[in-house]
Amino acid sequence: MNTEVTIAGVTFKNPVMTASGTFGSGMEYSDFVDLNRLGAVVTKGVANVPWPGNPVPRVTEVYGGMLNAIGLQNPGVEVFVERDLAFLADYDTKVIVNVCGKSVEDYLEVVERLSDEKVDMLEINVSCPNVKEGAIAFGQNKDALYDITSKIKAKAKQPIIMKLSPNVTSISEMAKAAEAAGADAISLINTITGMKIDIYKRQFALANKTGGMSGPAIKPVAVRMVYEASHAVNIPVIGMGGIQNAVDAIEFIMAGATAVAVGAMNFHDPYTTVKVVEGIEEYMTKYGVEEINDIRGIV
Amino acid sequence: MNTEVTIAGVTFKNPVMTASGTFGSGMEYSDFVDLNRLGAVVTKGVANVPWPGNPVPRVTEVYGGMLNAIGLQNPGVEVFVERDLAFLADYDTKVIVNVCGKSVEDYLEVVERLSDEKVDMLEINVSCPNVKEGAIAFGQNKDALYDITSKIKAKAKQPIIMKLSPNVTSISEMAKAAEAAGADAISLINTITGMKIDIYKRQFALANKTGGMSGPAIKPVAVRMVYEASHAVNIPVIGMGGIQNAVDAIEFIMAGATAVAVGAMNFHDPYTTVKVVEGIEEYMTKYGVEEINDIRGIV
Amino acid sequence: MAHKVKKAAKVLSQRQIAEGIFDMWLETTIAGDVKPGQFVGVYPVNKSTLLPRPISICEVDKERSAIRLVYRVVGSGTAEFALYEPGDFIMILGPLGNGFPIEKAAGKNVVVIGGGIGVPPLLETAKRLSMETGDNKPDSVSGVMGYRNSDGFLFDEFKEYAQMHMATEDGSAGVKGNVIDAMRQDQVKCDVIFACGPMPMLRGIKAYAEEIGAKAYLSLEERMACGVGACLGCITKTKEIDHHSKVHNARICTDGPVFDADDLDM
Amino acid sequence: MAHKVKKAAKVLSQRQIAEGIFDMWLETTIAGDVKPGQFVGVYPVNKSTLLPRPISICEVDKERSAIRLVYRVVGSGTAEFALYEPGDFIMILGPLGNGFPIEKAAGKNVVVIGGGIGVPPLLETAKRLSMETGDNKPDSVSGVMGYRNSDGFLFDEFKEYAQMHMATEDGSAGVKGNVIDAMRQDQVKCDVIFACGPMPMLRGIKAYAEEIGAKAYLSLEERMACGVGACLGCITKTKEIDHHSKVHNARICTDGPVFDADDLDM
Ligand SMILES: Cc1cc2nc3c(=O)[nH]c(=O)nc-3n(C[C@H](O)[C@H](O)[C@H](O)COP(=O)(O)OP(=O)(O)OC[C@H]3O[C@@H](n4cnc5c(N)ncnc54)[C@H](O)[C@@H]3O)c2cc1C
Ligand SMILES: Cc1cc2nc3c(=O)[nH]c(=O)nc-3n(C[C@H](O)[C@H](O)[C@H](O)COP(=O)(O)OP(=O)(O)OC[C@H]3O[C@@H](n4cnc5c(N)ncnc54)[C@H](O)[C@@H]3O)c2cc1C
Ligand SMILES: Cc1cc2nc3c(=O)[nH]c(=O)nc-3n(C[C@H](O)[C@H](O)[C@H](O)COP(=O)(O)O)c2cc1C
Ligand SMILES: Cc1cc2nc3c(=O)[nH]c(=O)nc-3n(C[C@H](O)[C@H](O)[C@H](O)COP(=O)(O)O)c2cc1C
Ligand code: FES
Ligand code: FES
Repeated sequence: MNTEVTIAGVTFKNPVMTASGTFGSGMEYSDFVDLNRLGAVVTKGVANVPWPGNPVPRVTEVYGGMLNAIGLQNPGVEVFVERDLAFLADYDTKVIVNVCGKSVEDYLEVVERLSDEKVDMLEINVSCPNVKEGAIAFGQNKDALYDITSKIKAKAKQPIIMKLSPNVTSISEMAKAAEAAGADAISLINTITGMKIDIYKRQFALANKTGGMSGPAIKPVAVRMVYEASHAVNIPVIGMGGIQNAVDAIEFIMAGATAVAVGAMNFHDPYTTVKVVEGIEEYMTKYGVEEINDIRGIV
Repeated sequence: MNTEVTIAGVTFKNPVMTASGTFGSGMEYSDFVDLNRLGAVVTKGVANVPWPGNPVPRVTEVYGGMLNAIGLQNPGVEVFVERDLAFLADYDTKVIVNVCGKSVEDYLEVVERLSDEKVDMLEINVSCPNVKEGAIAFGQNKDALYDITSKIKAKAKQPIIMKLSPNVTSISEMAKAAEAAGADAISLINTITGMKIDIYKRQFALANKTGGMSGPAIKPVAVRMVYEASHAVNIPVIGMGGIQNAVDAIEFIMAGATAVAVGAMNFHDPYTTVKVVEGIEEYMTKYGVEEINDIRGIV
Repeated sequence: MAHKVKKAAKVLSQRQIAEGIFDMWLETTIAGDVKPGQFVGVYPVNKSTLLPRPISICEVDKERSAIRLVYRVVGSGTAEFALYEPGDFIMILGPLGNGFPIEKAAGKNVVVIGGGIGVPPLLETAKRLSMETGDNKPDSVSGVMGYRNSDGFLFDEFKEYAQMHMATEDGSAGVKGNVIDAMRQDQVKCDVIFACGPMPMLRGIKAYAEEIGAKAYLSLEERMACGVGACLGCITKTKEIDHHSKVHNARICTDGPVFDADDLDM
Repeated sequence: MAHKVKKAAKVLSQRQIAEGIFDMWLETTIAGDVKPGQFVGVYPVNKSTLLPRPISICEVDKERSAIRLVYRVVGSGTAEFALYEPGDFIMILGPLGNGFPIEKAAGKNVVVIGGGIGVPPLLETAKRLSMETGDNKPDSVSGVMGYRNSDGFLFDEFKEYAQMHMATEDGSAGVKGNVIDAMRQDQVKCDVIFACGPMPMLRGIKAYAEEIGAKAYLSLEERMACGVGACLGCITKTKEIDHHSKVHNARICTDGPVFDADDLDM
């Protein structure tokens, strides 16, 4: 049985990653999970300088999931390199750094700063719905996406994954724009923009009014988009959105994903990632799947 | 206490409607619900001629909701007028007919046929994700939406509601296009396109591969879109998506909806519509809301 | 037709009767007016699942105002049902569907045929057929049940009402093969068939009925959402333009689940 | 710091101790190494809700390997908790957070101050403070609890460990007013404060502590998702750039819930 997958020349011991922003830099979950068991740790988004994020409340629960409007709070790339990358260096797992910015220059600054660091891939977040400037603006317009992708690709030493927004009319078009601009892979979905109102307080549940929805409730939309995107492009797709267990992970793989990421469900069960790894192995054993790649896109 | 709302000159005794396609023509639920208690019955989509719809399986369950790919099966406008409208004529509730088509001409034919029938409003479905031609194509492109809206408006004797698709980058733009073309109101959201794969059978859960997602899982997206749309236009907005109870209905009203519709939750609890009506009345009494309109868009 | 309701029912008993097959009695006023072959929608408590699960009514006990459900654990809903204990309350929707046209069997040789988890609704059907004749276990009522193996759940209970025959896939009991094999081998007298089971079996029965000139009434299954005819999720293709859809699509939940085989385009 | 785990805990007892306030003991290995002021995340069974509810540990009984939770029913999760019965198993995550720095009170006059549903974590805190002095109900440990009315839940239990004072909003018991009014009126000796309660109360305490030159440690609340410092959902503004975020945002779930009042920008 072989669970290895390869994306842009980087080989992961298994297809299970953490979804950016839901796992800190791995440190916070190392009480629960042996990080060495994971295909990759994908870090929280990091910018060129520290970002304070949005006011609280930043999180609220919804049916089968949650809304967040963290607003990409992060300590800036310097602290990140010294503290978080240093921490991750001790583990036998791949490291994917999620990069955010308000302008193309912001992104480029982070990408350049990380050039010589021990980072396996860069995931470019152009799809965060919770910040006013940058971010999702690049992810909702195919020309802007093409532009930023090609500029980042030109500077990046590591392969780049463009993380796409589901808040678009056609995910295929966005995927194609990223591929055409040179992206090595795409990941999706980021959160879907949602809102919750407290009818007793007569106010928004989140200070930011809207937030990004994640959790099992969004899975059908995510699976559909992974299917559409993986049929639109030839670069690998990393699928995520509501994955709770190995069954969900395999659903994404059968829809066309080369790898998958576990997000909000870490909050429900901090052991989810490792359970997914184990569950995939069990499925492969039980149903005689030799290579995980054999079931990719099988439907 | 006054629960009446008025949309394009039509006054509804309360803001609670049935969502098209989830309540038949009312007949199927009359065992459970006194139709006279409802603000309006919105019928299943009807076309100029009978449509066979999609192959089975057409429905499947997902976390907190379902996917459907009925494909707008309907008996055609003639049978509909003779059977369904005749049935509804006996009730003291408003009748809104949901209209579908493959071409602009199809829609116009239905609209004209209904001109002299006892129909209070027409809801134009340009957002069904489950048919290949027509339908959603009009709902995902603002020029196409403008075009079909203005053509229907020119012919329709009754006020028209354009039913918008959530599968778009900007719901505000679509709402504005509908308003500019003369729509009397808009309703949203129709279902979000989703997919489910059975990993044991290694096949799609629906014969149509994709289906439209509805139920509580989609509510945060729906509330956000109702909020955005109602801030983008001056025509009334009818809100729907995952409404389970009066709390949800009031959430939509506070987000800006003039009326609301109950869809998939009828399948969970056939009494939902009437419970929503009663729950709104209780809330108004308890919190001293005189006019339902007083809390519309209050956040 | 009885008024449909959604209401609480009380679990009276629950036991496992074969590998993965459970037998649960519920106290409910729905029991008052049930036709054999009708079903109920059972709502799981687990809030991630909102749709009712269609389960056939296997038996009715009007005195206790109770219905019996016999079901196979196949997914999250049925797995949850298997955990219910006497005294628990659950929500059910019903009675749903049309049921078998018992009257069509009057004075004829009738055979109830069940396959796998299609067996349960035929128990109440056999009981009513036997009652109609006024006889105890009349000669004119036969039953043929097909199982994977010799577990033969419910089989013995049928013996009270009908002349019984068994088919097993693995040949471990009765006739090795399918229900048609058993019909032929045991030369079961047959003018009218009431059947429920997997699609290939039903197709076989339709062909067999045509061959021997019998009438067959088949109970079909399809994924359901509403269970009351509103969503158009559960259709089956019909030969003629049906009365409701006008497009050869009958709704299994309301126009069925039992159809005259001659009307179906299977 | 104790290793965090998510695991099943067994409900030992459950009772209502005031209008809408419940008191539940859980058997769990988490009890082994808890600091007063720490909390656990309790997962509802209802699958429409997936996030853990943060609930403070009110008391620890190491012998029974048990923790006590005292909670107010305010929404679907806490409403569900109130239905649990002895013998039920529930999932909890913990121990979470830093807890009160008991050591800072050594040799000082310390006051535990609780308001409303902020009262519970101070019970174990008072117990430990009293234990640390080696005395039974030492003079140096006081408690001031604020309630809406005279229900005064848990108040009597504090009397075993501390010199107690009560404030009620409606004046139906103790001092009419808030906890600061009671502090002043009863002239409570105070070098160090450990407090938990609503934000306005905590702001008042911070100001009062500055006024009298005392040190205050405040336990804060915020909406949480992960409870373990990963999601950055639960931040509070700090005066200085904090060690983790570098942007004046400390995480209440891990850097807190207890903060030195001097560090907070409230
Ligand atoms: C008219 C009718 C009568 C039935 N009678 C019985 C019976 O007496 N005993 C029995 O064991 N089973 C019966 N079934 C099948 C039973 O409904 C399914 O096995 C059950 O719904 C599975 O639910 P689950 O949650 O365990 O599985 P899941 O696969 O998790 O179910 C998910 C969803 O699919 C639907 N679904 C799954 N399988 C079927 C199916 N075969 N037919 C229709 N909907 C399905 C469920 O209602 C639910 O919405 C009947 C089905 C129909 C249509
Ligand atoms: C560190 C800490 C300790 C707490 N200790 C106690 C205690 O000992 N006793 C007690 O009764 N309450 C305590 N609370 C508040 C308690 O967490 C909430 O009342 C509870 O989560 C409400 O859940 P619900 O499902 O009933 O309500 P809902 O409103 O339905 O909850 C929905 C969501 O909001 C979150 N939430 C709601 N209110 C709060 C809140 N005030 N703070 C943080 N998250 C919230 C829930 O975790 C959940 O994710 C504490 C909160 C924190 C942060
Ligand atoms: C609290 C939170 C913070 C997140 N932060 C980021 C982020 O910094 N960068 C990013 O690309 N995605 C971020 N995401 C999105 C997730 O990585 C993921 O795409 C999304 O949550 C869907 O997966 P899920 O349903 O499994 O959570 C965040 C999600 C959550 C819930
Ligand atoms: C089974 C089913 C059939 C539907 N058919 C139609 C239709 O014919 N016309 C239409 O405009 N919307 C149709 N819809 C969409 C609903 O009217 C509604 O917009 C959507 O389901 C969201 O609301 P809900 O989450 O409350 O179900 C259908 C939805 C379902 C579940
Ligand atoms: S299940 Fe809805 S029509 Fe049959
Ligand atoms: S709740 Fe996630 S960081 Fe505190």
